[in-house]
Formats: sequence, C-alpha cells, structure tokens
Amino acid sequence: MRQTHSDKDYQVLQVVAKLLVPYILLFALYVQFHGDFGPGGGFQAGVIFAAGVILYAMAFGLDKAMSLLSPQVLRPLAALGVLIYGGTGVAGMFLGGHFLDYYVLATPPTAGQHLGIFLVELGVGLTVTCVMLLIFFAFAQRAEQAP
Amino acid sequence: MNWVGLYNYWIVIFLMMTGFYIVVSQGNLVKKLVGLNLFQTSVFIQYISMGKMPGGTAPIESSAPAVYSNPLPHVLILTAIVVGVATTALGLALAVRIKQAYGTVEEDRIREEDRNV
Amino acid sequence: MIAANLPALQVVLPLLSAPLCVLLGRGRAAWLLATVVSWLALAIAAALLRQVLAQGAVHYAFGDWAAPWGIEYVVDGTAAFVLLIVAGIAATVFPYSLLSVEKEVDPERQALFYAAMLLCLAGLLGIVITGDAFNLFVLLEISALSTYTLVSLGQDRRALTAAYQYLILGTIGATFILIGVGLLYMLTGTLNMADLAERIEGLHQSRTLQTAFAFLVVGIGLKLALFPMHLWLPNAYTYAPSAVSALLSATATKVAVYVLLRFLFTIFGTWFSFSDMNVDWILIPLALVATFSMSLVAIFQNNVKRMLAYSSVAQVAYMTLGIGIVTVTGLTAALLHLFNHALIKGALFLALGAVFYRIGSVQLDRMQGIAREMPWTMAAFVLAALSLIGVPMTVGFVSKWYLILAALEKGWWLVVVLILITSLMAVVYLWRVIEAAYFRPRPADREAVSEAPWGLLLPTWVLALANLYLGIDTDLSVGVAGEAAQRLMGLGP
Amino acid sequence: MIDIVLLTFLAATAIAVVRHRNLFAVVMLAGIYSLLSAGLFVTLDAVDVAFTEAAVGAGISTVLFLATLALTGPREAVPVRKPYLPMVVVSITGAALIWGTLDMPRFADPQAPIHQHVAPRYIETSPTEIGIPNMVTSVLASYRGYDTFGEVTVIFTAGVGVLALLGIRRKRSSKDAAEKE
Repeated sequence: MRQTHSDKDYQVLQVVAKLLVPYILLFALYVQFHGDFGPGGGFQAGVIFAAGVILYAMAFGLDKAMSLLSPQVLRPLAALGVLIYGGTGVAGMFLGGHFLDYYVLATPPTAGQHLGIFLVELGVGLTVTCVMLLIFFAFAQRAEQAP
Repeated sequence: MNWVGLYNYWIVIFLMMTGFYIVVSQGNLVKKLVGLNLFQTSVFIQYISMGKMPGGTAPIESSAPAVYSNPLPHVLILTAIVVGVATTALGLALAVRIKQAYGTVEEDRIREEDRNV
Repeated sequence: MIAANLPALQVVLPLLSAPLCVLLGRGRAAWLLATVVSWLALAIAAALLRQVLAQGAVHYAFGDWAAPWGIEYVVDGTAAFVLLIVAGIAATVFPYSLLSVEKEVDPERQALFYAAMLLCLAGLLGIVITGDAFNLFVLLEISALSTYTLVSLGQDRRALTAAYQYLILGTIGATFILIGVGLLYMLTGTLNMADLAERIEGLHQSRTLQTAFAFLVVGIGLKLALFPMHLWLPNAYTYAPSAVSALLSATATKVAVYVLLRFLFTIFGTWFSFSDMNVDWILIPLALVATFSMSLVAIFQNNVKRMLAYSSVAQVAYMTLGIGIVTVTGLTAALLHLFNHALIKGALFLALGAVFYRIGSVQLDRMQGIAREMPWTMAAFVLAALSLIGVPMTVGFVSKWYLILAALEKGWWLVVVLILITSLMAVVYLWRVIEAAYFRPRPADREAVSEAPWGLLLPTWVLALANLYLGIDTDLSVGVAGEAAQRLMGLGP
Repeated sequence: MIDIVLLTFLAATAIAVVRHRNLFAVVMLAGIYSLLSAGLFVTLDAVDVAFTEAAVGAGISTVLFLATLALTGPREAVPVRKPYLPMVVVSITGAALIWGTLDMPRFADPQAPIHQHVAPRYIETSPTEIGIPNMVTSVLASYRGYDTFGEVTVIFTAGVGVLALLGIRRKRSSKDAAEKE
C-alpha cells in the first residue's frame, strides 16, 4: 500500500495474489455451504471471503478493490444480511411458531431445520463479509493518506 | 485434593491477568486494545477448556461411535470472538480519530492537551 | 399471532429497524422510522405490562426450543415495569432528536446515528427481558457498542476520548460478566436464569460460586457506574449529543441496576447474596459515600451536563442503597427511584438539549439570563429540578419518601439524615443553574435567542409533566413497584 | 501434553507483549498469540472455534491493527509513573480467580456438571432432531439461534460505528489524486 515499495515487490505480491485469491474465495463459499457437515459456517466464510478481497486490495491497490466491491453496494448488503436472518425468524412467527422456529418452515421437520439454518447462515455470511470489508476499506483509506 | 486438574486453569488465569494488566497499565491507546484482545482470548481458552472430554473428539457426528466434547462452550465462544473483533474495530476507529483530533494516542499527552484548552 | 409474540417483537422490532435505517440512508426518513418504532415499542411494553398484571409472568421460547436448551424471554412484573420506562423514555427522546440531531450531527451520519439509537434501544430492552445469562451478555454488547458510537458523535473532540474510555471500561465490565457467567455455567451446566437459580441452591459453599458472584457484581457495577467505578460516566454524558445524553442517563444505568437486581435476588437468591456474601456491607457504605461525595462534586461544576452527570452517580447510589437495605420497602424504593429518576433526568437533559440547540453551550456563564429568553424550556427544567430535589407532589418525593421509610424501618437515623443532607446539596447545585438562568443578566457577548421550537419543547414537557402527574397519582408506579419488590424478596403471591 | 506446551508458549508471548515498546512487534505477537490459541483450541476439540480464532485474531484483527499503526505511529511512549495501582488490581483479580478454581470441576472431568446437564441433549439428539452432523452448527443456528442473531447484530453495530467514525469517501476522481502527488 505504501509508496516506498518498489515495483518488484508488487509484482511478486501480484502474482501470488492472482494465484491465491480465486481459491480463497472458492474456499469461502465451500465453508459457507459445508458448515452443516464439517467445521465452518457463515461467520468463518464471511471472514475468509473478506480476507481474500483484502489480499487482492493489498496486491492491486485499494482503489481497484473498491471499484470491484463498492462501499455503496456493501453498505445495503450488510443491512440485508441482518434482515435475512431476522426475516427467517419473522417467517417462523407468521407460520404459527415462535421467532426463529424453523420446524414450521417446511415439512418434514428436518427439512425445515435445514432450510432455516441455510437461510440464517446466509444472512450471517453476507453481513460478516460486507461489514468486514467496509471496516477494512474505512481503515485502509485513511491509512493510504497517512503522511 | 487433586491439584493436577487445575494446572491448566492457573496458566489460563495468568494469561487473562497479563492481558488485563496491559489494559489498565499501558498509556498507549492502541496497546491497550491489544491487551483487551489478549484478555478476551484468554477467557475464551478458559471456556473451551471446560468443554473438553477425556478422549473426546470434535462434536461432529461420525459413523464410528465416539465421545464428543461439549459443543455448547464452542458456540458461546464463537459468539464471543465476534463480539471481541467488533469491539476491537470500534476501539481502533476511535484511536484513529483521537490521533487526528489530538495528534497523539498517548493517554498522558491527551490529558495534557485537554488541560491546556 | 401478534399477542403471542409480543415479548419477541419488543426487541426484534427495533433491532430489525436498524438495518432498515441504514437502507433508507437519509436522515429524516430514518428518524421517522425510528420514532414510529419507538412508539410501537412503548405500546408493546404497555400491552406486556397489562398481560403480566392480568395473568402473571409470560414465558417465550425462541425457536420453540424449551428452556434450558433454547433461549427464553421471561416477562414478570419487574421486567415489565422497567420495559415500560425504557420504552417510554425512548418514545419521547426519539421525536425530540430530529431537530437536536440536525444541529449536532452532520447529515451524512444521521441515518447511522438513528440506526445506532435503535440498536441501543433494542439492546437495553433485550437485557431487561432475557431469561438467559449468556444472551444477556450478547445484548449487553449490542447496547454497549452502539452507545460508544453514539457518545463519539458529540461535537467536542473530548467526545472521542470519552467514548474510548467508556469502551475500555465497558469491555472490562463485560469481560468480567463473561467470566462470571462462565464460572456459573461450569458449576451448573446451564445458562438459563431460572434453571441456574435452582441449581445454585445446593452450591452455596462452593468457592467457585463465590468467585462468580464477585466477578458478576464488579462487572455489573462497572456498567451501572457504581461508585468508585463511575469514572467513565461524567465525560460520556457531558460530551455526547444532547439526545444521547438524555437517552443514556434515563435508561442505561437503570437497566444495569435492574441486571444487578436480577442477579442478586433471582439468580443467586437473597440468602446467598446477603447472608453468605454480605454484599449489602459493600453496597451501603459505597452508596453513602457516593451520594455525598458526588453531590459535592456536582456543586462545583460549571458545565451543567457534567453537573447532572455527577448527580446521576449520586442518584444511582440511592438505588443501590435501597437494594442494600434488603427489605420490601427498600426494594420498592429502589425500583421506584429507578423509574422516577429516569423521568427526572430525561426531562432535565432534554431541557438542556433545547438550551444547547439555541446557544450552543451548557456552560453556566453562557446560560445566564436564559430563562427570560426561553421561559418554557427553563420552566420544564425547574419542574424536573424540584422533582430531583424531592419536593412533594413530584415523583422525586415519592421515591425519597420510600427510601426514608425503609431506612426508618431499620432504625438507621444517620442514613435518613444523610439522605436529607444530600437532598439539600441537590438544592445547592440546582440553585446555581436557576440563579444563573433567572437572576443574572445575559452576557454581553451572547446573542439574544428565542424560545426553543415546539419539536423540542413538547417532548421535554411530556416528561416534565409526567414528573408531576405520577407524583400525584402514585397508584401505578407504587403499586407495580411494591408488588415487584415483594416478588423479588420471595414473598409475593 | 501438547496443550501444556502451547500454554507455555502463550504465556511467553503474553509476557513479550507486555515488555515490547515497538507496537508493530506487539501487534505481530498478538497475532501469534491468536494462532497459538487456535492451535490449543484444536487440541481441545473445538475445531470451529480454532478456525474462527485463526481467521479473526490472526487475520482481520491484525490487518486492522496494522492499518491503525500506519496512522498512529509504531512507537510507544515510556511511561512516567510506575504502574503500582494496576498491579494491585490485577493481583487481586487473579488471586480471586485462583481461589475460585479450588472448587472447580477438574480439567476434562467427565462427571463435571456441564457434561451432565443440557449438553447431552445436543450431543445425543441433535443429529436426528436437526438432521445435521455438526453439533456446533445445530446449537449455533437453531437451539441458540437467537444468540447468533445477536452476534450478527453486534457485527452490524460495529460496522455502523466504524462508518460513523471514519466514513468512506467516494472514489477520488483522478484529478484529486493528481493534485495530491
């Protein structure tokens, strides 16, 4: 990020990043949707996804990363994640259960649980990715202008 | 009395208190936050330690019969980790703004600045 | 469907409105949403109170998982009473904030400001209503993180250091609570409060339980600004935006007092807390020192917000004094003062916010002569000030009366004398404000201003008149508080 | 045995954090501390937690700390006062905790209350009741799903807070950037 780096440093980083970033993002998706069977879930996936983008930003510059995932898009998406989670809960309420009751979402009961968990993990993943990136952008933008 | 079973907890308490000490003794706002992180992480270790079963495995069901460690502390700590990073981010954002407003992140110098106004 | 889900809606409604505020993105729209939601929250709280008075405690299981496996909400008389005051204060502060915030917070941040206000409200309501010890920690952090944000949005740069200091001490408090809850879990295997209470019964001699108790009391003490752990409070209240000072001073510490009540009486039980651990031996001396010393410090403040902040520490000590007396009357006094002090400080801070709106300062020397220019604002201030002192016909009188009764029942004459002395000290510091506002000429370098707009006056007067009305018609507050106190002591029906 | 080794390393790292005055080193040590505790979590069967601690503590937190240090400077001032009061406070707190351990269930005691109450249901019936093998996910997203809702809200609150404090300016136009050079 700093001006003091020579171009060569950047090149190494860029090559490494180019190789790694797609796999990191793929791995994040795997973690997101595989949390039922192995370790993982929305939160870890969100953090890993964000880490992938952060690596990209370090290699190719903050501006490029921010034009790829613009804060103007991330901000509503972060809110949307919370709403997906809450909405799943409210849906349970509308279908005759209590808040966050997944059994009423589908039959058989375990299918309802699967659906509910899938949805809330999606909400978690979305909010965590977006908030982590927003926070990183906010800090990095300031740091870039440091004297 | 069987003291051996407590040895782990004592080290964890030492870790907690080291973090706590950094928070209350250091004057640098960023270092205080590092201390807060250490303090919280050590509390996490305490929680996870208590969920351990002898000869247990991770609480993910497998086909072979197994003894599982208690999943509840794991869940609580996952939440607590998130709370921790949220606090850290907010604290650092405050530190950045304080640096901008006061020109320093040392407690003593901030106090001096405020007294001079 | 709605009636059965009221306990969840109480918290989920403001909580889900926060992301909506961010989506709306514009100050006024976010304000409108927040205000409507705060009124709905008040309506829900009122409905819950009615439900509880009619049919006893209401239990609500999230996800339909029975406690202790799932998380449950429990609304009993005490909880409903505190919900009502928190939601009531929010319902007056939110409408007020439109003008106040437009003046004090820059436009880009207003939507985020209202989101944080809603999150803070949701957190506070959730803390009151939750029946799960770990869930309490999570909600505590929601309200705490949003509070740090709100405090930091004050105009003065000292708002930033105040927020930072609050963040550090608040997080230490929360971590202590986390340690305490962890130890309790270790001993009992459960996190549900009712289940905990049952399982703690047989463990009174356990040193681990005693340590858990100590950590929880210290952690909660930090949150409620229990003297001498109050250091974060004066700066936070002084430099926060006006609407935030009003909301926090009226609700945040009160909710912490409520949490202390819950742990001391419901979870650990009266016997363990007071006979085994003798926590009253700590609470009472600290309370007495706090009311006296903090009232004294308040007298020498020139920033009126800061003066009221120190006064808050002193007033919270009245509540812990009531708790420390451990009688039904003492607890009734504590609960009543919790309710009444919210009305008093809410009104005072709102009136100050109106002054700040006009002259941009709440320094005593800047406020000289202000009563001639803003007669209505200052009249509301005086009314609430009388209530803070404890003049008959105001709510402040009612709670002090019960506190004195409680001390008399114990035969503690010295405590009664001290309560009277500290009330006189309140007269002294409030008189300084009144004297400046009414009997001093306007400083030459201050422009003459006009009365505050009605958007600020109306909410201020609603709270000021509530001080008067509930001071005369005491059936609701005394009735509910008395019954709640009996139940906490384990004597109730 | 491996956990004792890890705990010892953790203690060494913590002491190093106290002593170092170069904040870059301190932040790096804190990252190492997180990694070591993640390792410890693995030995204690908490793979989900280990995963998260590594990603958050050693990853995101470290990046944020480094970005902050770029702004606030890497050197810490030498304190003028001796930290006697903090020492006393910390010693009392630590002593209280040690005293509290004396009646604790021993480490990895299968008879401890937390293995007898509440948790058994998660372990025994969640795979059939919820239908997924990872019990941590079951408890996190379903039994205690409301806590996790709170957790998402906490992270969202932090986002709101950081945006309110630091803000993100829209992309600088190339002209502004040129002027800065």
